[in-house]
Amino acid sequence: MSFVEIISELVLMPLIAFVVGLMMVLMMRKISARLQRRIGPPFFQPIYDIVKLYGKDTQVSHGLIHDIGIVMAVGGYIGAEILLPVPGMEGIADKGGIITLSYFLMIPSLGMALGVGQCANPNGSIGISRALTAMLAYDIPFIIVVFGAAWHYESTSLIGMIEYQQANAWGIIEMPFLAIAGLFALQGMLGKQPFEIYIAPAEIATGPMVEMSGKYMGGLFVMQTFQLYTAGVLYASLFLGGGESWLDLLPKAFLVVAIPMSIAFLFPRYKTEDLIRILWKWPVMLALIGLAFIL
Amino acid sequence: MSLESLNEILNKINTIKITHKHKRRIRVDVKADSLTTLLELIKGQASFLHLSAITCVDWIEDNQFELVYHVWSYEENCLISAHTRIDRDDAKFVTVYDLYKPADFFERDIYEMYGVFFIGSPRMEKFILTEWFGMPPMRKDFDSEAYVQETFNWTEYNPDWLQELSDQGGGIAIKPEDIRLSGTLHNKATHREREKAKKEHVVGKGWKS
Amino acid sequence: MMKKELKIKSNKTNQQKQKRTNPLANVFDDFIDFCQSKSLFMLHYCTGCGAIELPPAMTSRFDMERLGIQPMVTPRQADILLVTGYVSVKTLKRVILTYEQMQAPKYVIGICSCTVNGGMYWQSYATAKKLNEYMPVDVYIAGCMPRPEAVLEGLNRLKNNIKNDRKEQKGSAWKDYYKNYDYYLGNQQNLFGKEWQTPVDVIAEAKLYGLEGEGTYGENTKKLKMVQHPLLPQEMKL
Amino acid sequence: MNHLILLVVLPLLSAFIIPVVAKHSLTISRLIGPVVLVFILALVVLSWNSVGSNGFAIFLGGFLPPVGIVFYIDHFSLMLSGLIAGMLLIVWPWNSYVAPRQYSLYMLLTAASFGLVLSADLFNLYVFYELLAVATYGLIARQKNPAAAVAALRYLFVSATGSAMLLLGIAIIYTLTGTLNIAHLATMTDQLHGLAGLSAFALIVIGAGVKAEMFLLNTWVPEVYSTIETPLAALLAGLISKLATVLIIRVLLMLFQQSEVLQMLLVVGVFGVISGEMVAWRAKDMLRMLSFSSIAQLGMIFIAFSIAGEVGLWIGLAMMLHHLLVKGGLFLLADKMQGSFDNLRGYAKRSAMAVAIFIIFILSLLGIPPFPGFWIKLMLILNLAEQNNTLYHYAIGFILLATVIEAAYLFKLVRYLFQDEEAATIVSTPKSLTFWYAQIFALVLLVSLAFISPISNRLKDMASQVANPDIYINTILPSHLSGGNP
Amino acid sequence: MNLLDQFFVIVAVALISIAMLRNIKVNSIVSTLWYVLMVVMLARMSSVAYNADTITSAFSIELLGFRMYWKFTALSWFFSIITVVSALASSLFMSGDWGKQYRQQGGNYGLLQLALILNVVSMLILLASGDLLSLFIGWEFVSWASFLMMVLMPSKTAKKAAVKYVIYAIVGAMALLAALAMVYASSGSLDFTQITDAFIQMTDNMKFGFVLLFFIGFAIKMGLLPFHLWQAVAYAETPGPGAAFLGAISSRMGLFTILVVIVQFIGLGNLEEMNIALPYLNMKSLLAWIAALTTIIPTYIALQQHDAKRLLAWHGVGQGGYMLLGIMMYDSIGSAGGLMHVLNHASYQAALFLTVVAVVYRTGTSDLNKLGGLVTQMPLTFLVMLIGIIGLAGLPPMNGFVSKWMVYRSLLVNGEPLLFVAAVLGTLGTILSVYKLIHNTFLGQLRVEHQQVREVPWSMMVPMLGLSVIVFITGFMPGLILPWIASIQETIGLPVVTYHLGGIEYAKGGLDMIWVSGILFYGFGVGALIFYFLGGKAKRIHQYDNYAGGHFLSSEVKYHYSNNFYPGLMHLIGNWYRGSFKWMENVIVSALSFVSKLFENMYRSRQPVMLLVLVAVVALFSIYKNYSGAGS
Repeated sequence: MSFVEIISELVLMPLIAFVVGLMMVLMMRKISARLQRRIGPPFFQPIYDIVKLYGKDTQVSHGLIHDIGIVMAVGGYIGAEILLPVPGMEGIADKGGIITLSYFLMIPSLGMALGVGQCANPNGSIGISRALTAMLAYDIPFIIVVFGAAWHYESTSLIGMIEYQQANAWGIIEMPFLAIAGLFALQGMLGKQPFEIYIAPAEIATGPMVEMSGKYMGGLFVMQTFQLYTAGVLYASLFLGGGESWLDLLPKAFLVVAIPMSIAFLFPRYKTEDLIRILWKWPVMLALIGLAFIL
Repeated sequence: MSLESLNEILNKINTIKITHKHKRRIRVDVKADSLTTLLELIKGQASFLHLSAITCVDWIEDNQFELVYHVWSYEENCLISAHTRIDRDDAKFVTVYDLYKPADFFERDIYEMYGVFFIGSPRMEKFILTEWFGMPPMRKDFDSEAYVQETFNWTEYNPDWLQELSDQGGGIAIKPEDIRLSGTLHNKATHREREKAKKEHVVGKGWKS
Repeated sequence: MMKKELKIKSNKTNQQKQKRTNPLANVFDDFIDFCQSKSLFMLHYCTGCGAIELPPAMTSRFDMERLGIQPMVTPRQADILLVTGYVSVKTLKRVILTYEQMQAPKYVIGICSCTVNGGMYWQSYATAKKLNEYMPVDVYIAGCMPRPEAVLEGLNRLKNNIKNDRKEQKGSAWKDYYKNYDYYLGNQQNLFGKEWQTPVDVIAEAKLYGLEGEGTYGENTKKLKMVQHPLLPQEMKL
Repeated sequence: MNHLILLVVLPLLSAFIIPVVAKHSLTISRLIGPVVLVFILALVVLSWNSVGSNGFAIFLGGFLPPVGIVFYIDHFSLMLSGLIAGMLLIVWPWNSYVAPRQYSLYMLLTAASFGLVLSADLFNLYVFYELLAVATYGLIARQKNPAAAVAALRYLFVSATGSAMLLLGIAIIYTLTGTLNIAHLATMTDQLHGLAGLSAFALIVIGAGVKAEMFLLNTWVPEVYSTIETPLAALLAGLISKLATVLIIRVLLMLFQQSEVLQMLLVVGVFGVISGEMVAWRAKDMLRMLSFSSIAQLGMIFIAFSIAGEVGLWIGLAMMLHHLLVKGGLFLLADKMQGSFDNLRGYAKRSAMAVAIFIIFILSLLGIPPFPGFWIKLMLILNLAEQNNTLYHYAIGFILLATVIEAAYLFKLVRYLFQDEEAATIVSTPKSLTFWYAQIFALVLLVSLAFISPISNRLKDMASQVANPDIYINTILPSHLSGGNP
Repeated sequence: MNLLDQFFVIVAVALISIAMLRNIKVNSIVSTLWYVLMVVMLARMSSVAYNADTITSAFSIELLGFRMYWKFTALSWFFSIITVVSALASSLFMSGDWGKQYRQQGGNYGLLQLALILNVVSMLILLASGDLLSLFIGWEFVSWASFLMMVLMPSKTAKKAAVKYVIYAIVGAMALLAALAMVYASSGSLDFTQITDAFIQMTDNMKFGFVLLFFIGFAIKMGLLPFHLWQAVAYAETPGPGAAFLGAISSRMGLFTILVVIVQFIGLGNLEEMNIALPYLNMKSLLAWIAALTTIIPTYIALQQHDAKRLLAWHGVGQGGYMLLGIMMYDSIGSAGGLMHVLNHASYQAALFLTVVAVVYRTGTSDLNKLGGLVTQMPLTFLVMLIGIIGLAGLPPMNGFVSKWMVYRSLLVNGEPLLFVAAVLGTLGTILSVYKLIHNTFLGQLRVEHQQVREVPWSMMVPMLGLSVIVFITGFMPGLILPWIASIQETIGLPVVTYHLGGIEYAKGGLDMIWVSGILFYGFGVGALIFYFLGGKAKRIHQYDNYAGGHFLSSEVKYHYSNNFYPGLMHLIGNWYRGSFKWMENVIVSALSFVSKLFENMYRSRQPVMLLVLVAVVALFSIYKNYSGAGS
């Protein structure tokens, strides 16, 4: 791998993720608007939001850790994007595997949790407490799914998994149960209804975001773009055969994100304990059945 | 419990005046010193366990405050309203907190709104009007309007279209006595007359609890 | 609580924002202004009955989101403070705190007549009358209550103000709060007493962002200094 | 070599002389006992080397066995004699002004102990056993504590019944064989290995087991030990119980060395261990705890002896010595640290030394390396494991379980000792002689650590002497009776 | 005199000199120097670690027919270096101001140092043991040395916990003794090599007993399920740095012995052949399941704790499970992960304990409900704790990630989905609980009484920072440690791992920590660029300037969320905390006390004579019965 390649991957991969993520955010809001029979935001609304937030004249910081939290949240995702193989750019991604990636995805949460903690706002802490609890809930099915996929593809490298699928059949065909369980986990991972108790705007004032202003909030918006992108591409790589080209990958990724979004806005939200209960019951059961089929 | 026996209990108070407004509403007028006795009697002997409210009426002409204790019985489904009057200048009364715990809030409220001090009530302090240091606002000698005039400014809103409208003789017809709004339309004479009619009282000053 | 006629010392707020010499920077500023006008997060402080007109404005009938306006729940995230209805003295304190906790550029919209001059509560001793005595108000939407169309009209006007900020010298009312802090503080003190203060250090903010004006300091801020609890942030100590 | 007869004679004499002398001079009467004991101790030490590896016999009055009274002396009995003398010196009531009668009781006890160790004749053994019992009745009954009187009565009843059974057993043996000389009996063991012989053995074991704190026969132990004064308890627990054990062992080794009998001993030992430790676990005061623990230790010794052959014997001997040292030391220490656990709260602050010694003792008792107790327990367990009988393997489990329980209660006490609350209702006793002795015991224990190998070799030698009936028979019996063996 | 002998002489002299010195300053300096010297000596012996050599001490003891000798293998060396370095950190930590405060509060500083060195010495004796007997003796030394450390705390709970520990330790020792007896019974010797022979000769049932006895003995020390109850409280209730030392390494002695006895000499292959019930469950997988449950249950008990020390101590118990789990996978990568986790865990656990002790030093409490917002007052301590919790939670780029990654990878390769889920469940619980730790201590609102708290002095800071540097460096370049691991695997007969400086080479997905860390730091760098160069400057504000729904915050308003940090989770799983193991413990105690009551009643019997007679009659009758039966 040449130096130029490395540099281009390092720069391009997060950038692409950001742009695609912006579109996914737009899509998400459009879906919600359409489902509510609204027109929804204009095309550039996600950019307006982010530019506006970064362009705020004043913003408050509760201390260094508050800042570092945002840096970790965004930076962790940027790292994760690099580890996520996409068509044409899989050089660096080869250095990590699915395990590394799933641990990478915890770093933004940890960073955000630290930053929110420093804000000294109990609403934020409650939000973090719920978010971590939710993580505990959706990670169990997710990890079974990851295990099943890795076992089935006989590889922990995402590239290897994609290659396997492109050579054989898509994961969703060979492992339908795991794929459905993965969708459940995805819903939780994206923190969308019915699993968005940790945001709970009316109750705990958007939880972790309560003290975020200006570019802090902007950072979180950027993080959201990355989050959607990661979810879409990761799921597509695990079950939908990744993509040989961008034209192949992007529709899959958008589709993957669109499914939870369409479901999300039809639901109210679960309480924390119900959230755990439901995520530990159905997806885990499905995942275990799926696992039993492939083992 | 029959009505007779209730009457019997109530009649144990010497100076009582009982008015049956309805089979479920009894008005009782007692002297101030026998009110607590009455409440004790009806709570202890006639199951009037629930103090619904304490209200206060300012009888400024008589220079008296009227305190009304509304006591409800769940067994009789009957409300007794015990009326009593206290001196307005020396507005103090004894608390019924020992009999009815909720009296705490009602008494605080009355203290704040009328300035009636309840001796022995656990928390005679600010309740809702935390920044209010003037006269208790529900007293009849407190002129809210005057207070507002002296405290707040008004938004001047005299747009051209309104001016035009009134020049054309249009607009909304407002009777002179109803024109009380601030600024240009304010009828100061009316206000002054009213002020004279009331007792001399400087709003927000000289009043102490 | 005697009425005091406080005067705004300098009313030059709008003239102060000058065009930058670098044309590129100018374009950049314009772009940000544009985005700001296109993306407004509002905090609706439901003080009174006017709040009932917001749900129709937000939902499918009028759909605020197509204008880029979204509801937000904390002042930190919000750009617009919607004061929807009468403001009692006690509420006013919270409104002020909330306003101070918002991050600039921030805009206030007073909805209903009550925020203009007390509305139907005009003679109530407990209701504040003129909201812009206590904080700079960008737009008043009068009416009891104003229809959602009126609300949207108000919001649109605000958007235009923001967009044309530099050109038409509008939409920067929030700077007034820093530049004439003494005036607003004086009014607040009149109403709430001498001990009045919020945990927000407005003066330090003005200093940090260069928003000080002639009216930032005055006798009222001096009074404030005497009663104020320390508000220095905790810094890392080694 | 016949001067070793003085071991029995001198104390016996002095026991009778003391009251007489006391009428003239109290001081002299008080001195007689210690002097005699020191003399005996010296005698034992001096004659150690002259006793060969085969031991020798003293025929009293020139009558030869099986008719005459015979004392058999080897290293084992000499060691026990030395221990008796030393132990008595230690528990001798130096400080307290007691009646001369008590001195004579002590001397009587001494004489009986020596006799028990040395006699090679069942009847003599019985006589000395009774003498011992009588002396102990007296000593216990002389306690000022009223509870001690009750305990003594209980002890008297049990012990007397036991003695009766012992006598019955001996009588049966005499009826069967017509002789009571152990060596002589040992030559005709086949006559004893029948229903009657075994019954006799059972009776003897039960009789002696009373004093040896054998399971089910030891119901007197806690009452007595926890009420009498601690030096005496140290004597009883440390020494007398061992003497009774020795009696059983002698009879066992010489006459009834059969695997069933050994297994019976094992079972009794296991029950002793378990019951002792368990009840000690419930104990709420020091002396009671120690006495139950002592029962358990005796059980352990029985388990050791139940291993056939020299190995079991030398481990048992080592255990006996260790127990003598440790339990004796603990009882001596308990003189200072008496009473219920509550009274001992925060004792570590009052006397760190005492607590340190206490911990050393209990660590050794539990068998924590590198203390001597560990090596003994290790050898016991390893040798039990080597047996081909599952019963022995189960015994390991019980021993280990008992050790855990032992640790539980001992360290519960340690926790009390280190608790920093203000309690200390009992007045701290002045530095007493017993405490010094306890320190010396601890020192001996620690020093012995460096000599584990020589000590164990000595014990092995001793064991091989004791375990070999032929030596015994050949030494005691005239050759015509010993069945022609050389 | 070879290097090992020299090393032991140094250790002995260190022990004596530390025991003699009473002056706090001299003692601190001397003890620190000794530990440094020990590290140097170990470094000189590094051929053991790199080339899988063995150094046998010239010193040996012949006793009662046993020969005890001592030797150093790669395994011993690995554990020794961890021991000595943790001791160095703890000793350094306590040598300055902490020691002074400890003394002022009535503690005996000299005794604490002595206890520390005693622990080190006894551990080294154990680690160097050359046969089963010396292993047992070293084992007991370790137990009692840590007991000494535990009783130094004056609190009642500490004493209770220590006594509980003693009982557990004795149970373990006794199990071990029984296993020793089994070895001896079959071979008459206590050499390590006899274990294998003895094992092969045994019947199936005996094999189970044998392995279980050894395992119980070792598991108790390591706090594996179901013997986990003693450890956390006992370690938490130990004076400051002592807790750090014990928490870091003491219980890992159990793992060492498991490695020596069960892995090296009994052999995991043999365990695999011991089927228990189904073809799925053999002895090895049973142990693996025990390990997996050990990762889960104590971790979730830790989640419930509100005392920082206990929380960490419970995690110490839980992390032990990962080590065993990795080793039980019986492949190169899993066992390497398990072994490496020992070092990793020691480094971050010591660092974490020290930070908690530092917080206690300044604030006087480790109650998580009474702390908060200390990050501005003690930023470096916060940094160390942050690094520590990232390590403990097993997130990149700290070393905890590397070892956990290997364990996961191995579970994946071996196709153990349930174990994998169990391990992940443990990790998730750890993340939840460590966030609670750092949040409640350092983040959130600063309490009024802690406004004047300052950073701890450098004497305490240096060891903490040193440890966190180890946590990072070994995470960034695991290849520094992996040669040692490879030698160990060679020594104890496990498949040897292939490594490079950045991590592991493995078919279909290895790990290169240099790349991973590089990407992460690149991400952070870009994040920082975005954050600091886009957008205006931020204003630092006071913590009372905070959104509270319009409420005015002041020092009277407690605006902090710490008690019952995960209510939703506890609402669901709170009922699952039934204290079953405590209940089992109580059941055993009650059963014993019932039996003992029976015996006691026997001893209290009113009719001792009748009992005696009864015994005699029964005895005689049974003899009669036997004989008549035999006769007929």
